[in-house]
Amino acid sequence: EPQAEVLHWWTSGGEAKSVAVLQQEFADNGGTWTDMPVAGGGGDAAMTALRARVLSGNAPTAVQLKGPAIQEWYEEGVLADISGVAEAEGWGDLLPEALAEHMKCEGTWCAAPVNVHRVDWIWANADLLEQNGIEMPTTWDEFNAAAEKLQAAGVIPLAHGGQSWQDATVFETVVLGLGGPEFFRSALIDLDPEALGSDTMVQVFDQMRTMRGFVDDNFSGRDWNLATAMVMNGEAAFQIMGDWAKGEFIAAGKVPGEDFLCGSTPGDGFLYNVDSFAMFTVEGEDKIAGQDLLAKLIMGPNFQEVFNLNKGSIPARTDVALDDFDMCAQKSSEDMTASADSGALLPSYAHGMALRGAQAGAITDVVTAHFNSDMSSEDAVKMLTDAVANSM
Amino acid sequence: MAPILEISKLRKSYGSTEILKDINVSIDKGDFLVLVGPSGCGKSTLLNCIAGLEPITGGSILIDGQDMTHVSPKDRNIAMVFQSYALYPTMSVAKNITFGMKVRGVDQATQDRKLREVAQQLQIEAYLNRRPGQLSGGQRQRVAMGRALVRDPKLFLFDEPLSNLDAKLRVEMRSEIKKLHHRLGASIVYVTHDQIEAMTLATKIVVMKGGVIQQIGTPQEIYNRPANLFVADFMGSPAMNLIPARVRGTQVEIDRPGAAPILLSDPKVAGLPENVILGLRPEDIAEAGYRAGSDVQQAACQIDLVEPAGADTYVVSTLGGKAVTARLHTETRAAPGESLDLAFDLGKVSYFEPDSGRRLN
Amino acid sequence: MAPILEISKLRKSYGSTEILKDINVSIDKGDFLVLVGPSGCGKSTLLNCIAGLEPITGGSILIDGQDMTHVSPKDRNIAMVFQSYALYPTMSVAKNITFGMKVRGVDQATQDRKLREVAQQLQIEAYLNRRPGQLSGGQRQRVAMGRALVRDPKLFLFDEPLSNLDAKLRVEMRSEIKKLHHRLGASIVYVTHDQIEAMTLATKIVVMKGGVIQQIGTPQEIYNRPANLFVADFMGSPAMNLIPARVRGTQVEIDRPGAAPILLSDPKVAGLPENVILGLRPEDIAEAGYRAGSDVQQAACQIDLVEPAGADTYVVSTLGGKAVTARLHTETRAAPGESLDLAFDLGKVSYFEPDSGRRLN
Amino acid sequence: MTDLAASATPAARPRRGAGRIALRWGLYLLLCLFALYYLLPLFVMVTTSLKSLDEIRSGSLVALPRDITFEAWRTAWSGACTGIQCEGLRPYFWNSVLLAVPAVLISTVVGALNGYVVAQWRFRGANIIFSLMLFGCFIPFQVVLLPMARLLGLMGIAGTIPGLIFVHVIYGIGFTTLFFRNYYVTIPSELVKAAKVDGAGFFRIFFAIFMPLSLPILVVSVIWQFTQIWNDFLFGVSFSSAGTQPVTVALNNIVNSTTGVKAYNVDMAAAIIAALPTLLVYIVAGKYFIRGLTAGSVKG
Amino acid sequence: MTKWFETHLPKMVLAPSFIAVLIFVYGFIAWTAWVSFTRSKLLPRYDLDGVIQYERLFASPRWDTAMNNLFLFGALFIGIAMVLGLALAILLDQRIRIEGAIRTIYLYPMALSMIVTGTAWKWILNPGLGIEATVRGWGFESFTFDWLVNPDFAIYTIVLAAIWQSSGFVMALFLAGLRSVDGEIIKAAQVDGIPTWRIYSAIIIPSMAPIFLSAFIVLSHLAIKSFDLVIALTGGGPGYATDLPATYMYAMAFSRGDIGQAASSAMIMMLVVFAIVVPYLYSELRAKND
Ligand SMILES: Nc1ncnc2c1ncn2[C@@H]1O[C@H](COP(=O)(O)OP(=O)(O)OP(=O)(O)O)[C@@H](O)[C@H]1O
Ligand SMILES: Nc1ncnc2c1ncn2[C@@H]1O[C@H](COP(=O)(O)OP(=O)(O)OP(=O)(O)O)[C@@H](O)[C@H]1O
Ligand SMILES: [Mg+2]
Ligand SMILES: [Mg+2]
Repeated sequence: EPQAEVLHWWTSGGEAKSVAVLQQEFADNGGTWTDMPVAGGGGDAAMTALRARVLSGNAPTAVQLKGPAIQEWYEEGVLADISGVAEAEGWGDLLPEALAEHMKCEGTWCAAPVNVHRVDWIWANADLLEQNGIEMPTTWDEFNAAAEKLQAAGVIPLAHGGQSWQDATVFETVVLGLGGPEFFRSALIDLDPEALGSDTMVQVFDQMRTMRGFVDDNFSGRDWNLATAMVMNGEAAFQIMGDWAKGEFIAAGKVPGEDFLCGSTPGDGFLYNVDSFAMFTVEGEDKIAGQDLLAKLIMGPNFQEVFNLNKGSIPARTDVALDDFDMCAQKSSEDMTASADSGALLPSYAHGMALRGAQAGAITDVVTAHFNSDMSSEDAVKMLTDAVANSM
Repeated sequence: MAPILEISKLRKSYGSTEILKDINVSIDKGDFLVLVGPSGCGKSTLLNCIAGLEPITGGSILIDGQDMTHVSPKDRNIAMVFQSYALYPTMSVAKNITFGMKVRGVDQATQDRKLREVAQQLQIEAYLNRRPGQLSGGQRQRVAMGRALVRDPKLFLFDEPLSNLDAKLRVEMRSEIKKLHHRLGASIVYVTHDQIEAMTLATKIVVMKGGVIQQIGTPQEIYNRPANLFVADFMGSPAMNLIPARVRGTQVEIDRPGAAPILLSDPKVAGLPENVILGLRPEDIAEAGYRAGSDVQQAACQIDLVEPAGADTYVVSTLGGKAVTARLHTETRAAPGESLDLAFDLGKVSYFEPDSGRRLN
Repeated sequence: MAPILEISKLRKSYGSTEILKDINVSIDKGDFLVLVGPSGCGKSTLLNCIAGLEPITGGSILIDGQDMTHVSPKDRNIAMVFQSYALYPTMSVAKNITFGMKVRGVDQATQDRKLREVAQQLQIEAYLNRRPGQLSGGQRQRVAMGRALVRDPKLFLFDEPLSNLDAKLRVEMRSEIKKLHHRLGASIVYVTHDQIEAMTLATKIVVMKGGVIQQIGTPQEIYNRPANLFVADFMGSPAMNLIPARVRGTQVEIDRPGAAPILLSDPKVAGLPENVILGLRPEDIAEAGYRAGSDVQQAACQIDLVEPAGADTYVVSTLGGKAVTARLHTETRAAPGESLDLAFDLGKVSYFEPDSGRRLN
Repeated sequence: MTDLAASATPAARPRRGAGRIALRWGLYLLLCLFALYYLLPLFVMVTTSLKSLDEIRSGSLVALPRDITFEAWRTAWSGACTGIQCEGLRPYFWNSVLLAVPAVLISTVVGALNGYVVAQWRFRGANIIFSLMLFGCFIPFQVVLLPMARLLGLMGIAGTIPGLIFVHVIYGIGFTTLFFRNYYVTIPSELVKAAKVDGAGFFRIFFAIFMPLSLPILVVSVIWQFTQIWNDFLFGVSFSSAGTQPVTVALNNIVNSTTGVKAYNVDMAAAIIAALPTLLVYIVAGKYFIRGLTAGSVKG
Repeated sequence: MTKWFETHLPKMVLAPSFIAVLIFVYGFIAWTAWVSFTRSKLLPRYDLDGVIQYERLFASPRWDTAMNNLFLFGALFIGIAMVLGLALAILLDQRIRIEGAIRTIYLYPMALSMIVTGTAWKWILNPGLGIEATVRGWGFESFTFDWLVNPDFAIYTIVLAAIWQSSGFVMALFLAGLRSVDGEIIKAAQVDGIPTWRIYSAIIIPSMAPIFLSAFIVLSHLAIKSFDLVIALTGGGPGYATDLPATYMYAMAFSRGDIGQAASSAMIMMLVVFAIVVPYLYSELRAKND
């Protein structure tokens, strides 16, 4: 009988409901599911628990993991190989190339993807834009102009929460928008010192400084969903946030296109954030059976659809019909396909898809330090190159 | 001049047990009041009340004419030596002694001088840097004394301050206290169990029993004219002989075994009730021929016991059914079982009522 | 039979100060050893060492023939009364007293019986349910006594157990202790400052000074034949007169003011060095005519001071440059400034070497 | 005993007269001001837990609830979802109890014994050992997580409640030892001496003499340990597995939902529920702060 | 045999704790020291690689901030909490009628996990929601209290909340100490004419020196390990303005998978503790030894 103890940090609202779907399917297939949710800190707490359990020789069967962390854990020699399932199910064909790479460790499959979040979204309050005669901006200059107009009208232009990962989210969209996909790749994926120290990067920080002016003074420590609520309630006009923000709008009964607008942040490209499950090496037939079953179910079309409907993201596998999804999701899916072809489908650094923790953290430290002080852009760039070099 | 300390109708209870009952005492400036009484009779409690350390249940305490009921201990301007010493455990001996002065802002030079003075008086110079925990019992007691002696308060309260000192030191300390009293004209309330201390130091003695004052008077009054049986019995060592006797006109009749009752004539007994207790101190009963005077009368007594005690010899005889002790010189020829003529000094005699214990003459 | 307690070459230091120096004492079963000495001389420390409460620095302690160095206090089978009482603050008086028995597994009935007995002896029946904090000083001390008296140990150690009791109670307690000693044949080491206690209780007295034993002997030996000037001076109250004198053959010459030196003849002085200190107790100097005997010699002395003290009168004269006290009967006609014939009982005299203080005869 | 308590206070005498009264009132005023400072967050939490979500969004933070609802409390206790289970705090609550009670008892007893040894049965090196134990208080818990996990795995108690108890006891005894040692050094050594002569041994003296004297510090130690253990999150999340998670982990799960509408009222109610046992311990234990136990034991 | 047992009983009682401390504290410190010289990432590795981690640590501006914060926060927090705790204990010691209630009120913040009280504090300190908004609501339009969002002042909000949480416990500790002082000694001081405050400052407090040691250790422990508090109140922000070594270390070890770096920061933390606590400990235990 398949057994699975699942460590994850999807504890609330839609996420929990989606996990429940998975659990139900697991049970229907004769498995026993033990839930081990650890919320908080964007998975930090769960990672803490994970480390302790791996070291004590008591690893959970499946763990929510993503990005290069999967490969890092693999290098520690504690991940199980699920190539058997993957190949049987033909995952290679179902996933976009870029995504599939994230699920593989030295050629073998070691994780199962759940969804694709797009990070470079800009959300807007439709009424406010209309009242002030503003279109969704397509360049950062347009954005700045619109923001100034809104500010003059007494509206907070940008809803933002003062957590470093939110600063990083805005930062990476600006990098993508001002520098383009190539620059993004060399700066935030390859960590090319030249790109990091370039003038473009100075401009990026200038834009960050400008945007700091569009944020109200109470942003510090604000949760992202509170910022979303500000847009919803008409206190603020825009928010730059991944498509999980849509879940908030929907949950509040807002309709995309009518109450709120979604658009990609200025510039080309698509920043993705893929959630996935990794399987850890465990003892016992029933657990291994559980891992296989779980992997299969996660990539199953039913789960992919139901889960992503709840979560606001789009399915990882490309063959799921998107009829039930809203317009934002459909746009996201189209953009993904287009970007994948143009090579502009990029992993989000802010959400741990592009870089290992140490490097991503080093960049974030600089970004948030700059955003929360009156540091000059030149100093920030200098700091950035130093920090990245130091984090190697 | 108002008395320095005036206690009236003082009552003090712990819970439902009344410890002090209707205490009335007053002392004038320069008085040396000694409190005596059996263990547990409330002496320390009375001092605590005077110091303001225990809330009083009733009555009033006036110091220097001022009602002290709502005055806190620190404002009463008294110095006290505690029976339990109560030294500050973290301070050195020197600091224990000078701390009070320091707090009052006495300048350093004066502090040093006083400390030296007192340390010398008390013979504790060698220990000034020790902590109380490193001292012997007697040394601690002297430090406790020192703490009081450096002060110049309205009133000193001493609670058995010499009990842990050896005889020699005690004599020396006694004379230090006496000097202090004379030099400063200090007013002192002093608790002691030592009769000699009481007799030699006091200008006034208060005898207490069970929270009630039995007698107040000068040492001579207390010793020579005890107000009741309790005081008569309590003060003096060996104690006063208390002999049941019958009054026959102006004569007193005392039973003795194996012979007719002794008849002593004393004009003072005229008018006293028939049954009395006759009190006479051992030193007022001498061997016939060794004591002269108009009031001295003799009678032959059967000697039960002869106790040589260094400087004196005590002999015990049974009179009025009680063992009666007489203090004789060392060369006495008294021998147990024989009869001896004893001389009773009736000038010193006290009469008490057997039931109430009240003094009759 | 081995002595019950044998202390040899005992040394004890706190840090670098040596408190006890080469102590050698032994007592037999049934002995009553009284330790006396000035405050701070190391008496309590010695008791603590015997009890095993302080590690010793050198030497050995044997109880009942067994070396105690590595035996813990609880296995030494001793009972001790602490100078500072050390009552258990959270336990009632009754529990304080029975704790030791309970620990040793004495059955409840015996505990109750002993508790009742002791409480009665000590007159503390009324307080059995109180906490120590609710007792007077004397009551606490009696509880501390009680804690020892219920036990039946090899050895009792008492550290000034009666210092806070009134004279009456002290006499009673003294006799209780004496009874205990006789009844049980108990072996006792007893520290006291009270000379009478020492003299009446002891079978053996140890006089200490500064951590060194000065003399060990029976009370009579200590009193009559002090081993050195310190003991002579320390024991007895008022103290022994120590009069500088010169030996002239078989005569002793003592200076007196305004007259030729007194010459007393004493065959004992033959062979003594020229300068000696002559020791004579006040009671051995009497008014001429009041003391007879072959060794009594008279001399006229100038009287400086007359102090009537109840039962006696003390007169002070200057002899050999020192104030010398004589104890006279109360009817003496001595008056300050006049000359009086005093009788010196040379049978009781002690001679000391002025420098070393050593006894010479 | 209350009598003693009153009489030994420095300000024991009733003070009257205008100045005294003013002083007294000033004292009470000061105490109440501080009480306000301490109560403010609790006030916010309690009122929030009694409001509906709508009211929270619209109203002021410090306003009293318009209509009181206990819905949030019910949800927090038995309805709130963490992950896929919607059982509230209830099951985890018992895990915490099973964990905290033995851990507090063991660490307190061990600490009391250690403190007793170090304070009253000095042997050579005792102070060094004590210092080493003290310094152990400072080891950052993050440091111990990984090696501890390994050792727990080796000992076979990883992911179990006994394992958690073990961890808490190990890192608690430094503090309990500290508390007791520092309290016991102020107790006169004459008491130990007297008891030794009375024939009592090591444990007897401890239980009969020291334990009754220890009430105030026992209270402090229990309060500290109970709070630390009950509120611990890091060990709880690291060394538990599904089914043995303590209440703080559940609370964290309820509070830290990364998506969805934040139910502040439930969060607050959950927090208060999670803190109730600790509060209870404080109230009950607080009674045992009694004064003056050593009065009258020793002269000087 | 039994004799041996008895004389060594105290040591035997202490032994298990001592061994546990040796293994679980000093063993682990040694382990950490070792790991700090490696390039451990997600999980510890054991091949030594020089002092690279320390170089990285000292090159990190964030670590600088964290250490500066630690000293500022530690000094303020320990200082104020001690003084306040002692003051409250003394005030409460004045025969207060409602002592029980007030004591519990002062103490309760300890009971609440910072995970949530942090939220309440966040609200109260938030300029748009809490005190500032309320006071402005009363008509004082220019009132500002925006420490929480001001990078230069945010650390003081941490101090404020930390004191709020811990001073009650310090009070309890001191109260226990105050209540172990012998009443006779206080009486003696009163009669000696010592004013109440001097009785406290010169007699009672010195005799509580060991209790101060306890309080100091507890507070330093809290200061050094303050973690929940920062996470809940500011999340280390704005920026990383309120980072402390403990949060830095946690971030390195568990969010960033940089265990080598975390180990080196832990070692520095412990060195700091060592430098501060050991001299204090030495003087404190020394004084008791005479
Ligand atoms: N812990 C200690 N450290 C240093 N010296 C000490 C310590 N305890 C006692 N002493 C010293 O040792 C000497 C002897 O003390 P001990 O208590 O034995 O005297 P004692 O003869 O009992 O005196 P008393 O009659 O006054 O009680 C004293 O001078 C005392 O100051
Ligand atoms: N806190 C208390 N509660 C109840 N009774 C007490 C308390 N303190 C003292 N007593 C009782 O009050 C009585 C008087 O005590 P106090 O200390 O005044 O006696 P004392 O005359 O000084 O005796 P001693 O000569 O023994 O020192 C005693 O019987 C004692 O038991
Ligand atoms: Mg008394
Ligand atoms: Mg002594």
